[in-house]
Amino acid sequence: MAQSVVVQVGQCGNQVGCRFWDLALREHAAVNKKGIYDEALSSFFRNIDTRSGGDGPDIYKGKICSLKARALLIDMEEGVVNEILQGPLRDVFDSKQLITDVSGSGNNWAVGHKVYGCQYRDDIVEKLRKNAEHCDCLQCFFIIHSMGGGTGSGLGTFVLNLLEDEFPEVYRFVTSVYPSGEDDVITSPYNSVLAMKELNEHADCVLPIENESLFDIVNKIHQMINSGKLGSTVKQNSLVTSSAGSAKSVQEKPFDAMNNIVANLLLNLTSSARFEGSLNMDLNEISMNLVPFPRLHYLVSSLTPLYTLADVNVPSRRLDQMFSDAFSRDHQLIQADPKHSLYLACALLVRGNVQVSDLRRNIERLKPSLHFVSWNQEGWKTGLCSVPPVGHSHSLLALANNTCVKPTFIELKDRFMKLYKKKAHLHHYLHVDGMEQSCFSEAMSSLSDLIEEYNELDATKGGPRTDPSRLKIAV
Amino acid sequence: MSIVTVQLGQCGNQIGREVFNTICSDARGAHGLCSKKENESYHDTCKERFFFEEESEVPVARAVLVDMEPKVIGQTLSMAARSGCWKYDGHSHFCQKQGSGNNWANGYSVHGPRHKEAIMNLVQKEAEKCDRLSGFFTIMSMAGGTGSGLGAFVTQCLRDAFPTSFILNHVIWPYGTGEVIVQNYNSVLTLSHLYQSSDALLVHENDVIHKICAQLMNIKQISFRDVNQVIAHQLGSVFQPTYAGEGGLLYSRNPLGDLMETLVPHPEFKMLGLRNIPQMPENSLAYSTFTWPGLIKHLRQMLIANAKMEEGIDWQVRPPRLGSSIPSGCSTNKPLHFNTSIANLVILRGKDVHSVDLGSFWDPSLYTSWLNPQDAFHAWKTPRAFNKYEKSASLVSNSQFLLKPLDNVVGKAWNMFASKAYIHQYTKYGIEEEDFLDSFTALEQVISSYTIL
Amino acid sequence: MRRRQERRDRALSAAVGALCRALPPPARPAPDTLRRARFDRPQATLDCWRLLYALLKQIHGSKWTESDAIDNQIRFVKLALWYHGYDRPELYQLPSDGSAGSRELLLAFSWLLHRHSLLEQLLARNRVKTGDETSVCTCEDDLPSSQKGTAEIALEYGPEDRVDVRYLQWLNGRLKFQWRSLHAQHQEQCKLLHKIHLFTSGSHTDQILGHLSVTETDLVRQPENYKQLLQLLESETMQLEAFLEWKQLEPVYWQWMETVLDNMAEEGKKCESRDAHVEKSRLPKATLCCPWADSLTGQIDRLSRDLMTFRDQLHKLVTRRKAAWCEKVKIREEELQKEGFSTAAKKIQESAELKLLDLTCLCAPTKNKMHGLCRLVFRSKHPASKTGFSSSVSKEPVSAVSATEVIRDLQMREASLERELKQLQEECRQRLDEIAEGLDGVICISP
Amino acid sequence: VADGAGPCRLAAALAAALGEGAERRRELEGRVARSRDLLRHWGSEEEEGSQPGTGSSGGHENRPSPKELEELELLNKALEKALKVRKSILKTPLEVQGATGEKSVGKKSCGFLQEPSKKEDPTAESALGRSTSPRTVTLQEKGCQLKLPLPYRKAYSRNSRAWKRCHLCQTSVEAAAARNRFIEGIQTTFCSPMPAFSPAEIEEELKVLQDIPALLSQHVEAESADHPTLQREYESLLTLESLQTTVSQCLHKLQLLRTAVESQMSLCPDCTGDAGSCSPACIPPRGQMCDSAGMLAVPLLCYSSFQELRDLFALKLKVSMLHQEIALQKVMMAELLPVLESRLYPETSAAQLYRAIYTQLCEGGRRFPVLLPRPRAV
Repeated sequence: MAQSVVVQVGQCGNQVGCRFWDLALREHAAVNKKGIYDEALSSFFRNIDTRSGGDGPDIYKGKICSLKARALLIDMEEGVVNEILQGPLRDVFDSKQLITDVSGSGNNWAVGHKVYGCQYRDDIVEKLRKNAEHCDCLQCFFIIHSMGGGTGSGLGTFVLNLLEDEFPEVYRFVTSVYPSGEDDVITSPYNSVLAMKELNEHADCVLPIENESLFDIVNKIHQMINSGKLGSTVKQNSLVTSSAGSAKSVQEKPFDAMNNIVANLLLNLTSSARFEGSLNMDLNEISMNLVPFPRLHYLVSSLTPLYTLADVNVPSRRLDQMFSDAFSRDHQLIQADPKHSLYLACALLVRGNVQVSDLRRNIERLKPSLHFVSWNQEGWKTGLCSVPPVGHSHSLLALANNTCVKPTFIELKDRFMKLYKKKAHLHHYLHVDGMEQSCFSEAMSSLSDLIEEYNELDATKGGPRTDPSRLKIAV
Repeated sequence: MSIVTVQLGQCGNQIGREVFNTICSDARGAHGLCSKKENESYHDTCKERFFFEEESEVPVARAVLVDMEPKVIGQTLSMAARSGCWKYDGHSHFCQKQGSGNNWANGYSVHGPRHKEAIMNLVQKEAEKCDRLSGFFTIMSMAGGTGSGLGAFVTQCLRDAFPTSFILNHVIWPYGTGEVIVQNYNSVLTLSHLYQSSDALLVHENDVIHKICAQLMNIKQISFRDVNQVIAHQLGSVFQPTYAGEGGLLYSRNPLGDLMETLVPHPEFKMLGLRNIPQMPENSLAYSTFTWPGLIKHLRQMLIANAKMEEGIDWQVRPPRLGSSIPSGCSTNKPLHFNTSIANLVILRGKDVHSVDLGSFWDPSLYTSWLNPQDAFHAWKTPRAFNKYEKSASLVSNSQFLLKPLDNVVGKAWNMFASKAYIHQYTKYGIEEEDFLDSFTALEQVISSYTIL
Repeated sequence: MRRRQERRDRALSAAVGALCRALPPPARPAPDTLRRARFDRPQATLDCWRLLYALLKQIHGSKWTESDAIDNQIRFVKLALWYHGYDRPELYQLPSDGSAGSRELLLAFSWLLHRHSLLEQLLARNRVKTGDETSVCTCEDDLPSSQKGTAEIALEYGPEDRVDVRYLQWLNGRLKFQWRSLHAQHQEQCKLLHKIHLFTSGSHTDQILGHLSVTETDLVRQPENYKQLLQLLESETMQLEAFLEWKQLEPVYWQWMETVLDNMAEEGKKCESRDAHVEKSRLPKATLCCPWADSLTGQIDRLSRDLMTFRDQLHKLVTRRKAAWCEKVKIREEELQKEGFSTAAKKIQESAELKLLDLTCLCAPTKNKMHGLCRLVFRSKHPASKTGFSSSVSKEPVSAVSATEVIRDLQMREASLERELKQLQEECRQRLDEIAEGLDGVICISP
Repeated sequence: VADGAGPCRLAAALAAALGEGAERRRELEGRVARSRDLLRHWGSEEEEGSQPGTGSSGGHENRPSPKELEELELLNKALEKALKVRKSILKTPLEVQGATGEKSVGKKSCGFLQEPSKKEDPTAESALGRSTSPRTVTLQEKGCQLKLPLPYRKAYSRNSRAWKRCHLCQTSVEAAAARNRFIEGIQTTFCSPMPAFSPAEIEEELKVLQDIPALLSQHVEAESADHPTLQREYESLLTLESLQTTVSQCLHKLQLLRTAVESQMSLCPDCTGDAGSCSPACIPPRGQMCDSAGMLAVPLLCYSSFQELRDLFALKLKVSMLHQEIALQKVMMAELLPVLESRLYPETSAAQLYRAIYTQLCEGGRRFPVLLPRPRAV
C-alpha cells in the first residue's frame, strides 16, 4: 500500500497536525484490535524496533512495536512543537522530524518564504528525503498550514515548491486555513495572496478551510448539546468531542474542537485508500476526477454527520439526511453556498454501512437541486469505505469543485487591495532579500486570473445548453 | 478445453471471484435435476474449463489477478480461500502499491508497459497449464484506470502473444452517473482500443443489473456484491457446459470459439449483450413454475423490444414485415423501438430442454438483411439445470442492444472533449488529443454501422 | 533353345506375378492382363485403363472410385500422363470408349513404373499406419481443395441472388475463427501425443522407436479392435516380399518390354503412311483456351514483369555505385596499392559469392526434400539417447528427419507466403486508394 | 444494381473452405478424444482381461516353434535395449526399477517375455494394485510397463524387417541397363522435340521462382546502406553485380518455362478437342509435388521437446492457412475489385461497399477504415 507524509508548518499547521495524529491513532486502535502492524497503519506510520535504542530499523510485518508518524514538523517558534513533545504524542515523533527556530516569521510571508526558506532548505530536503526513504511507495504529501501568518504561509508554500522540485511524482495536497475577515494579523491579506500564487501553481489539490466556518460549526454543535434536545443522545466519543473525555472540556480548549474537524477531514479523505471497501477511492483519483483544469484545484469540503446519535439502528431517513446536510451551507468548511453556485465536479466519500443503492438514491434525489457545468452533467465521483469513523456508523465527506470558492478569493483580493493601495507595511516585505514589488503584482494578477476563470464558468450557468455537434460519419 | 480468466482492477477482481464462486457451487450442486452420468460429465467439463486440480486439493481457478493496488487482491484471495470449495493459485496474481487513479492513460501508457513482462509471465504460466487453451476471458470495468487502461493494454498484449487464441472481454459499463467523473473518456478510450484487439466485448450495464437487483431480486439495500452476483449468475448461464450444437452428443470443448463463430465474425460488430430469465430471489424459486413456451416468448420479446429484464417489457413492439422493406440502410420502415439483430445465441438449461420450440427465433425479420437465420441464430442446450433454476434461458445477442448506451457515452465524452476538460490529466501520461480523436472516430463508425443494420 | 525359351517364359511369368503382387490390392491386376496386353488384345484394354486409373488416382492423393464412368477414367489417365510428361502421341489417340490399345497402355504403365518409381512410391504412400504419422511437407495444401466443387456451389446462387459483401465478411470471419479453433485442437493433440510418448518410453520392441504410438497404446488396451490392422500389416509384408522378388526378376521384364517396343516399331513402320495425317493434325494447334496454360502464363508474365522492373532498378543502382566507386579508387589509388588491395579483393570476391550461394540454391527446386508421411518419434536431447538423431543417417535402416529441419523449412515457406499475401494486399491498397479519390465527398481514414 | 453473379464464386469458395475446415475439426476431435481417453483411466481389470493371449498362460501352454523362439530372441534383445533407453529418459524412480529389471533380464532372456513385469519389478506390481482390488491407474503410472500383444509384435517385426530389406535392396546393373534401354526406346517415339519440362515440372519450377523477387529485394536493401570502408563498398558492388546475373538467369529460366508451357499446351489432351473443354477440375492433379519415392524404409520425424512438437504443428497449420488465405485473396481480387470499379451500385451504398471491400482486401478482414465526409471546400 502507498504511503503519505504529513508536513505541518507553523503554529496552526502543527496544532491541526497534532489533532490529526491523535485521531489517526485512535482510529487505527479501534479497527486494528490485534495490534498487528498492517498495511493500513503503514500509510501514515512506521513501525520501529526501538529495543536497540534510538531509531531502529523498520519492521514491516508483525506486532506493533513503536509507531512513528510519517511527518515533518516545521515551526519557526518553538512553542507549539515543544508542547507536542511534552504531550501524549511525544513518542510518535523524534527529533529527526523536527525543524524549529526561535525567532518566528513575524507574520511576514517574505521572511518565512525567502529567509527561512533559504536558511532551512537543505535541512528540510534532508528530512523529507529521510521520510521518503522509509516509504516503499510514497504517494502523497499533505501540507497543513495557515495562509495568514508568516511561517505557515511563507515557509509552507516554500516547502510546497520544494516538494515539486524534489518529488515531482508525488501528489501534493494542501490543507490551507484561510484567515477570517476580523483576523488580528494586519498583514494577513498580503500573506494570503502571496501564498495563493504558490498554491495556484504548485499544488495538486487545495482544501481551503475558514476559521469562521469551523467556529460556527463548533458553536452550533454546542448550542444543540446545551439546548438539551440532543444532549442525552449525543455520544461521548463522537467526532468533535473525541479529543477529550467529555463535551465540557471542549470549552477549555476551544481550538481543539475546530482542529478536530480539519483532522477528521484528512482522515476521511484518506480512509478509502487505507481501509477495504466495495468501491475504493485512492488519493490520486481525487485530483483526477475533481480537477478538470490544472489551476482550478480548490475543493470545498463538508463533513457529516458532525455528531452521532446513540441509536445504532440508523433509519435510512437519517442516512439521507447525512447526504442533504453535506450540501447545506452550514456544513461547508468555508463560507460558501455550493447549492447556488456552479459545480464542476463533486466527490462523495462515504464510510461505514452504506451501499451503492444508498448512494444512487441520494444522488438522484439531490441532483435536480444542483447546478453542474454543461459538459459535466454527471460529474459525480464516489467511494465506499467499509470502515466507519470511530463512534459512527457511517459518515460522508463531500468534496466540491464549485465556483462558490470565488467569493472567498474576491474578499481576499479586496482586503489585499485595501492595504496595497496605501502601500501599507510593504517595506517589511521589500527589505527581505529577493522580495520585490513585482512579487505583489504578480501574486495579485495570479489571483485575479483565477477569479476570472471562475467567472467564465459562472457565465455559462443558466444559459441555454447547446451541445457541440458530433463527428459525422459517411456511412 | 480451458479458459484463462484475467481479472483486472477492483471491479474485475470482485466480479471474477463471484463468477468462480457461482460456477463452482453450481457444478458441485446436486440439484442438477438430471441423471448422475449427465451431472458427472457436466461437472468434468466445467472443471476442465475453469479449474485445474492439484493432487486431492481443492480446485484452483485458472485465473490471473491483476490490480495496481493491493487491497482488493488481498481481499479476493482470502475470500476465495475461505470458501473452501475452490481457491486461487497463490502465485497467480500481480499487484502494485498504488492504483491508476481512474486515469486510463496511467493504466495504459505507464503501468501497462512497466509491468507487461510480469503480467504476461503469469498469463503464460496459466496458459501452459491448459491441455487445450480455448482463450482468454478478461473481466474489467471501463470506468476506472486499471481495469480500463491496463485492461486495454493487457488485451493488446494477449492478442500479440496469443494470436490464435480467442479473447473475450467482459466489460462493465459504469452507472450513467456517479462512479467516476472521467468515466466517459475512459470508456471511449477503452472501447476503441478493445475493438482493435479483442474478438468480442460482452457488456453488462451496472444500471441494468442494479434494476434487476431492485425489481427482480427484491433487494432493498443493494451492494456491489449483490450486483456482482447477478452478473456472475448471468455469465455462468452462458459459460457453464452445454452440448455442442443441435443434437450434439458431447459437451462442447470449444466454448469461446463456438460463441465467437456464431456471434461475432464480422469485424465491425463485436458488442454482445446478455439477457437471462428467470431471475428471482432464491426463496421464491421454490414456489414458481415456468413453462418453456412462456420463457421463450418472454425472451424473444425482450430481444425485439430491447427490454433489459423480464419486467416492463413493451409487448407492442413487432418485427417489421419483410418483403415490403427496402434493403438495409433505410430504417424508416422499421417499427419504432424495434431492435434489429445481427446474430443471436439462445442457451437453454434444464428439464425437457430438447422439446423446446425455438421457431420464433428463426424468423428472418429479426435479423439484418444480409444474414439469414441459419447463419444468424444458434441454440445451445443441456438438460442439466443451472444454479437451482429448474429451467432457465439465456440470450447472447449481437444486436442494437448497446447502441443507445454507446451513443450516450460517446456523446457525453465528446461534450467534455469539446471544452478540453480533463485533457491535461491524460496528456501528462502521453495520451494526446489526437488519440482521443482517433478513438472518437472509430466509435462513431461503430455507432453508424449498428444504426443502419 | 526351346528350354531356354521356356525358362525365360517361366522367369517372365514369375516377374509379372511378383510385379502384380507388389502393386496395391485395390489396383492389383491379374498377371494375365499384362500378358494379353502385350499382344494388344482388346479385351485387356479396359483392365489396363482401370489399372492406370487406380494407380494414378492413388498417386494424386484422391479417392479412388470404381464407379467413375470409363470415359471419365480414360480422360483422367490421359491428362495425368500428359501432366507427368508422357508424350507418346499414340496413347492420346486411343478411343475414349476403351475398346482398343491395351499394348499402348502397357507401355505407358511400364514408363510410369520406372520414371515415377511407381512401386516404391505406392508402397511408401500406402504404408500401414501404426505410428503417429504426420506429413513433413505441405504439398497437399498447395492447392486449396476448396476450389474443387466451388463451381457447383456457385450454381446454387442464382444470378438474381445478390451476395452482400457484409455476408462475405461474415463468412470470412468465421473461417478465421475456425482456423483458431483448429489451432487449439492441434496444440492439445500435441500435448497429449507428447504425454503418451513420454509415458510409454521404452515400451516399444523396436528400440529405434522407443515408445508406443497412440494406435499402439490403444492396441495394448483393446487388441480386439485391431484385428484389421494386423491383417493389413501382414498383407503389406507380403507386398514387400513380392517387391523384393520383383527386384530379382526385374531384368526379364524390361527385356520383354523392349521386345514389345521393337515389335510395335516394326508394325508402326508398316502403317506409317496411314497414320501420317493423324500425326500432323495434332501438332498445328490453334491457340485454344486452356485454363492451365492461361494461369501459368499469367504467373510467368507477372514474375517476368517484376523481375524486369527489378533488373532495371538494379542496373541503375549498379551504374551509380560503380561510378562512385571508380571515383573513390582513382583518388586513393596509391594508398590502395600500398595496402595490397588487390589481394584483399580476392577475398572480398569470395565472400560476396558465398553470400549469394544461398540465393542460387533457392532458385533451383530442391529435389531431395522430404515428402510424405513420417512417424513421429520423441527423442529427448539427453546424451544417452543420441542414436539416429541426425538426418538420414545411412547406418540406420531408417531415414529420419529432425523436427528442427522441418520447422526451418516451414518457417521459410511461411515467410514466403506471408510476403506474397502482403504483396497482394498492397496491390489492393493501391487500387482502392485510386478508387477512393473518385468517391464523391468522402475521405477514407485507414485503420 | 450490383451484379450478384460476381461474388457468388467467392461465397462458394468461402462456404467450401468452411465445410472443409469443419471436416478437419471433426476428424481431429476424434483423434484428440482417443488420446484423452488413453491418458485418463486404465482400469486394471480391463487391462488384465484384454491380454489373455500375451500373458503368461499363452507362453506356458504351447511350446513355441524354433522359428518363434528365434523371433522371441530378437524381441528380447530389442526389449533389453529399450529398457536402457527408458532408463535414460525417465529418471527417478524408474531408474531403480530399470536397474533391477535389467538384472533379471540378463539371466533369463527367454523367460522375460513369458513373465510380464511380475518378477521384474515388484514395486510396479503393487503400484498397479493388480493383486488387490481393481484400481484405476493412469497411463503416466503404467505407461512404461505396457506390452504390445504378441501377435502384433510378431507382425510388426516381420513387417519392419521386410521394409529394411527393401530399403537395402538395390537394382542390379543388368536390370538398370534393360530398364534404361526401354525408356530411351520409348522416349524416341515421343512427340519431337521433347519439351524440356513436363507440366508438373513447370509448376514446380514456377513455384520456386515465386519467391525470388522478394528475396532479391531483401538482398538489395541490405546492400543499399552506406558503407564505412572501401572494402565493404567493393564487396557490396560485387554482390549487386552478381545479383544482376541471378536476375538474368531467372529471366532466362522464365523464358524457357514460357516456351515449355506453350508446347505443353498444344499437347494437352483435353485441349485438343472442342474449345474450352479443358476442365480445370482435373488440372493439375493434387499433391504432385509430394513424391515420396525412394523413401522405402520407415521414415521418422524426430522431435526433441514438446515445444518443438508444438511449433511444428502450429507452423504447418499456419502454412496451410496462408495457402488458403492467398487463394481466397485472389478470388476476392478477381471478384470484388470489378464490382467496385464498375460503379454500377447505387450511389448511397458506394461508401459502404468501399469500406467492406477495403476491410477484406487490404486488412485481411480484421480492421476497418472509417469514411468521413469531406469538408466543403472553402
